Amino acid sequence: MMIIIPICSIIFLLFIIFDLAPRFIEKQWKVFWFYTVLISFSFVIHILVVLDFKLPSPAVPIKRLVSYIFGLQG
Amino acid sequence: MFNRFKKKKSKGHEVKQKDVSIDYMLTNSLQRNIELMKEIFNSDDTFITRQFENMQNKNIKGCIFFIEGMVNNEIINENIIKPIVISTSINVKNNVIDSILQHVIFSNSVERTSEINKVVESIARGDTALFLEGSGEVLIISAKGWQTRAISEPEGEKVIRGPREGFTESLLINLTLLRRKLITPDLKLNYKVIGVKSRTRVCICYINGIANDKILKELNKRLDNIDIDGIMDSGTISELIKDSPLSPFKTVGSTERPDILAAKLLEGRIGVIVDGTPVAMTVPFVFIEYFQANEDYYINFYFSSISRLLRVFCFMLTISLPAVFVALITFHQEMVPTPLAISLSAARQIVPFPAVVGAFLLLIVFEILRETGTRMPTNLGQALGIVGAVILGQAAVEAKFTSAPMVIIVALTGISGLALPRLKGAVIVIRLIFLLFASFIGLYGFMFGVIGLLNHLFELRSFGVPYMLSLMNLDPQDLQDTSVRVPWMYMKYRPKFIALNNRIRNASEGGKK
Amino acid sequence: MEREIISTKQGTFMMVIFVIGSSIVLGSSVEAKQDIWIAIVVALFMSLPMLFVYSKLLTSFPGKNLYYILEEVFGKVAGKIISLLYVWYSFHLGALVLRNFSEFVQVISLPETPQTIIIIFLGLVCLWAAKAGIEIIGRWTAFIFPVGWFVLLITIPLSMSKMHLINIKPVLHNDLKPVLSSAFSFFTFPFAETVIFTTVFNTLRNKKKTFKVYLSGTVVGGAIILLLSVRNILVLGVHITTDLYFPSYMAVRTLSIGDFIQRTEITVATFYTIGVFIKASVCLYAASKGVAKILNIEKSSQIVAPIGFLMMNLACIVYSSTMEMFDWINTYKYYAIPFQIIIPVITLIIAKIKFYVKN
Amino acid sequence: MKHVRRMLFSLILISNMLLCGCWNYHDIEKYSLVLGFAIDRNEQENSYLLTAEVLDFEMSGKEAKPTSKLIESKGNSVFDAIRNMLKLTEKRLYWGHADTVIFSQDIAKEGIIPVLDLIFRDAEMREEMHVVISKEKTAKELLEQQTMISTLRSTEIDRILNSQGSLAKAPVVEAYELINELEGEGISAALPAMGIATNAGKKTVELMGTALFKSDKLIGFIDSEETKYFLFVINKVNRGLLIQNESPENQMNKITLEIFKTKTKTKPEYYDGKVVMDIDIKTEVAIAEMETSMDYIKDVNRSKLKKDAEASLKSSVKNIIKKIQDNYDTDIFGFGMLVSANMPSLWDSIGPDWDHLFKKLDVNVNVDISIRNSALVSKSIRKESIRKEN
Repeated sequence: MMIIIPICSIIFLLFIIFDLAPRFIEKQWKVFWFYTVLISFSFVIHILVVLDFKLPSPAVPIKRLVSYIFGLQG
Repeated sequence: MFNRFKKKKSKGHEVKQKDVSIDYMLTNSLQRNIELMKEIFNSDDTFITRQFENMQNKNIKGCIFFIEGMVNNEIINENIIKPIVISTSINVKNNVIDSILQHVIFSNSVERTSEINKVVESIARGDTALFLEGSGEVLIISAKGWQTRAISEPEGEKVIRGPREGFTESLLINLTLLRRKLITPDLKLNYKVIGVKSRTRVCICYINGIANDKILKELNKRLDNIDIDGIMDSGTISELIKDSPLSPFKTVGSTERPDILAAKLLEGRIGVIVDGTPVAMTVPFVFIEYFQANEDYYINFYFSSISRLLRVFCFMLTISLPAVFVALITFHQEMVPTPLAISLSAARQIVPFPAVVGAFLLLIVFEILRETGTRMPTNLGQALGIVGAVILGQAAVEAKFTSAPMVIIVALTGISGLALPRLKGAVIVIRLIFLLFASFIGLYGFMFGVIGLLNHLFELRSFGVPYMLSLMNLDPQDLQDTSVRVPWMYMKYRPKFIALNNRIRNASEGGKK
Repeated sequence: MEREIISTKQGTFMMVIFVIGSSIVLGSSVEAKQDIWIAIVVALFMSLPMLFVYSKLLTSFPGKNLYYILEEVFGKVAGKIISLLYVWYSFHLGALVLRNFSEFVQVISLPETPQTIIIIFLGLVCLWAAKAGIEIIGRWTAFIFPVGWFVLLITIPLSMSKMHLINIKPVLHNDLKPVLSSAFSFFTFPFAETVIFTTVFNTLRNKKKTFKVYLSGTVVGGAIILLLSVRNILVLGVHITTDLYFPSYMAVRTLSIGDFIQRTEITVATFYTIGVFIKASVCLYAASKGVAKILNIEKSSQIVAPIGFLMMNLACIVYSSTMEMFDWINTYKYYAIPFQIIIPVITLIIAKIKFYVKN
Repeated sequence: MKHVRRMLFSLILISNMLLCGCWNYHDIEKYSLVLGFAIDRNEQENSYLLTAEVLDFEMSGKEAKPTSKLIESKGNSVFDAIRNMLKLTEKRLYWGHADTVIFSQDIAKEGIIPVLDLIFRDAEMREEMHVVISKEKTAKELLEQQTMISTLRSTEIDRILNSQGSLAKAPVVEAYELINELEGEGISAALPAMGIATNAGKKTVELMGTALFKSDKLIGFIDSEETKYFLFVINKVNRGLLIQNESPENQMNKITLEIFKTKTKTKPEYYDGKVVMDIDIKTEVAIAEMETSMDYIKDVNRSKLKKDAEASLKSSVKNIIKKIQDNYDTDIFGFGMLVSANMPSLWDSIGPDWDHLFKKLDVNVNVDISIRNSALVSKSIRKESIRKEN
């Protein structure tokens, strides 16, 4: 499992270099900040997933919400 | 970052390459001029200077300059020197040079100039320059005459049925060959000179009214942007003008046959013929052209359709066979039918390498054999065959270095790769990438590889024309000339995107009753 | 940047592959049992009015996609909030599709490979396609469709000898309720999922044919799903079909003609891969279009990558087991109602009223 | 520019992949292919005994000749037994190519669902595996016998079952069909039974009719001749032979008819509160062998032959149905399923009572045999004396 971390890191790094850096150079700040925030967030989650952290799935609250609205059982 | 890197590089490169221009002026004195020329061409022993005088009027002195081997001696002797020396009718009163140009020299192409740069370049191109005493002007007389290769069938693109002539290294002969195929004033031929040192002449040819102006403009722009010292082959130019230069696929076509070039011009493509190379380029180049051969259009359409389908099949085979095989025997053993699984397992007992490594090594061995084969004198070929087949194939299996099925697979891969010689570079790369993906997550990796390949192909453009033209929109009109070729009487239109306005190419009804 | 244009044919094929994309292997609804074909037909008819709504939305605002329409109809702020909901929906759907595929691969053939790897690989090719734009996805589908179609359907005549007509009997004997419930499942997944195309089909070359594209795409896709479901039941029988997670895969697995044509299940896996790829790419494209619109970014291709990565993340964490994934299908059909029915209908009504008032 | 990125990106990705391990990568030679396996029950220890026939190679010179070896292991569940084999073998076993699974009678009597579950659930094992019941004491014995032609026991069993198409003496059932039968209402499973016989000096495996199940438990066997008529009822006969006595008195001279095409249509009918099964058998046959000198090619005789054959097939079919009804009381014919498919509302009322009803079910059998040809010969081979008599 651990081997995924370097793979992920390299993929992320590649995207940062070839996709994010041009935005910085072209001074597209909105895109740049949006990109930076999302990609760092994704990276953290990826690492956590690989390290087997139990992350809460968004499916669970949605399920609860849906069952609450439609009055479903469980 | 890459952008920045490139920008920096271009800054450092800002000083364009410059031709070393000569800051001399021609004078009226012949002696001075001769010295001048000798200085320009100093330490060039092939530079010949020949001085002479008129028999009667010793005042008419002249001197010709040419480069040994690039001129036709007979023309110089008979049509330049002899008339000037023995002529009696030179009018000295008027301008000598006019008189000589009009009454003395027997040559179809004579030009007057006083620019020394032009004189020097003409001499370098094989023309002869005539200097006269008392004149600041020079006559440049065309007396080119060097040895060229005879027109023969190109080795790389042989046909069974079809014209046997191929381009040679001489631009003019090539243009003649092309012109003879298309006798129309709409055939336009524009010269360009590329290469700061080589000064290579390049001819852009297209048919006015069929070719797409946008593509023509783009091509001109890209050719003008080339800034290189010398062009030895059209391959260099094609790499400099192609779209997405790092793609393994060509986006500039090449051919050695005038009939192919003419046919492509008729489809609306634009040709580029380069002096000194027998290989002409055509743009735009789309993917399906890899699978089209000129012979397809000359022979029966059933047969040519079958050969096309075979070529497509070979392409698929050659890029995917090792990957699929490795994926099957290492990831998806259940998909192999049981008897086959048993024999594969039997063949692979005590083979030391894992299947992927074996496949890699064998593929590399095959490429080595192919490479040596192309670079080797033909009479050594037999020895190569023996080494390749017997020693590397049979003995390797017997010694349990590799398994027999793997040898079969790699051989099949290699052979089907040879069916498409023009695709060879791309095929090697794709095959290896697929193999890697397959060895990573089996057939799913292979499928992702195929998806990636198709993504790349669909994304590619050649001079603004989608690379997968006529394969990306299931239009019966487009599909007529792709993996099959329909009979000529149904091929009524030129391809979309390439020929924009004048699309009807054939209105004949065929032999229908 | 050039405006992206897709032809009618490409649009139709994209829709067909989108519809059959993940339904081809997932045994989505089991309640109807042998009447599943009725459920599918009913679902198709149920989806017709919705298709009309979607295409009407697009044709009332030619050249504009859903996000523009929402802003125009609901105003800047409310429009952006609703757009955000759609961004979430397509984003979430894309993640679910990725996850379904990785579950499939893990269960069927690569039990030891971590799902993360499969999601990353598939996610990257989807990202590539979505970044390259809808034109490329359109060309892709038009190219692959004839081949896929052939491969997919050839298995039906080949498995004819294993079919037993008795498996589909009795017709409609059980209550109508489970059939309708199944039909509703089929309506939300996959037919009305085509709501996502309202963010894409502003690129159609022939705007007038939007409804035709919607209709033919969904009907052809529905017909293929119908054929395959009936094939599964006829070959495997009701009990096994409802027991299995991936009935199509199993049905093709039993196919064997002589000793030569056998173990052909890879065809199903192949087509599933293609379907998932197209579906996830379209979802990703739609999501990034929405984000670009909300944040007023000009080129949506610039922000495809981070959204794609986030989508892969969500796919990794969205379920903790295969069982949970199949449980979710029951929730999904309610979850999708606002996106698929409520918001489009309201939007269309308000748009029409506004239009009327204006004139 | 785009492509620069793409290329670099894929190159780096690839080099990465080279460095890391590949999770599911297993070379084919690192596996031992399992060709078939037998499951026995060990009563004392309350455990399963699994015997697997695995592919092995005899290296003779540079060629590897496939042979097979048996591996036994015990476990508390079938999967446990499979995994316990790793204690014994150097190589991992691969179950994706197993064609045959043999159950012992003990297991069949206790119920086969527990063992069948693994075959169905496991992704590696294939659902179209053939299921066989051992008529011997243990299932393992079948794998221990000598082979007739091939060197692999399980493969041979698989081939025997596959060739039943032209013999029609055993029902061929694949695992997934079996599950359908076990789960379905109004049908019981019937599986091929195999035992050991001595043949040409070799002790070898032979097909021995059908094992009958009620629910998932074995309750008895019928022999291969009866099996043929059972297959007639369930419309699973492709080719096969019908052997006809010339006349009831003359048991010596037989006429062999080869079946070319046969189709059975079974339809439940409901009269006055009673379910009646109408079985229509339509068969095309050819005369394959005649031990008699009667000229059956002649019109009159031919129709007599047809009638005789129809009558005897009809009675045989009736007999087997009767036998099953009386002795075993298990609906292996799937009559109940037919009722539930064609008359669903009736089934709702009688379904729960079907076990009881089946026993007393009336059956109408209609047989229609058409004689298509008489192979290469147009007459019977006759002695001179008889010809004179005629």
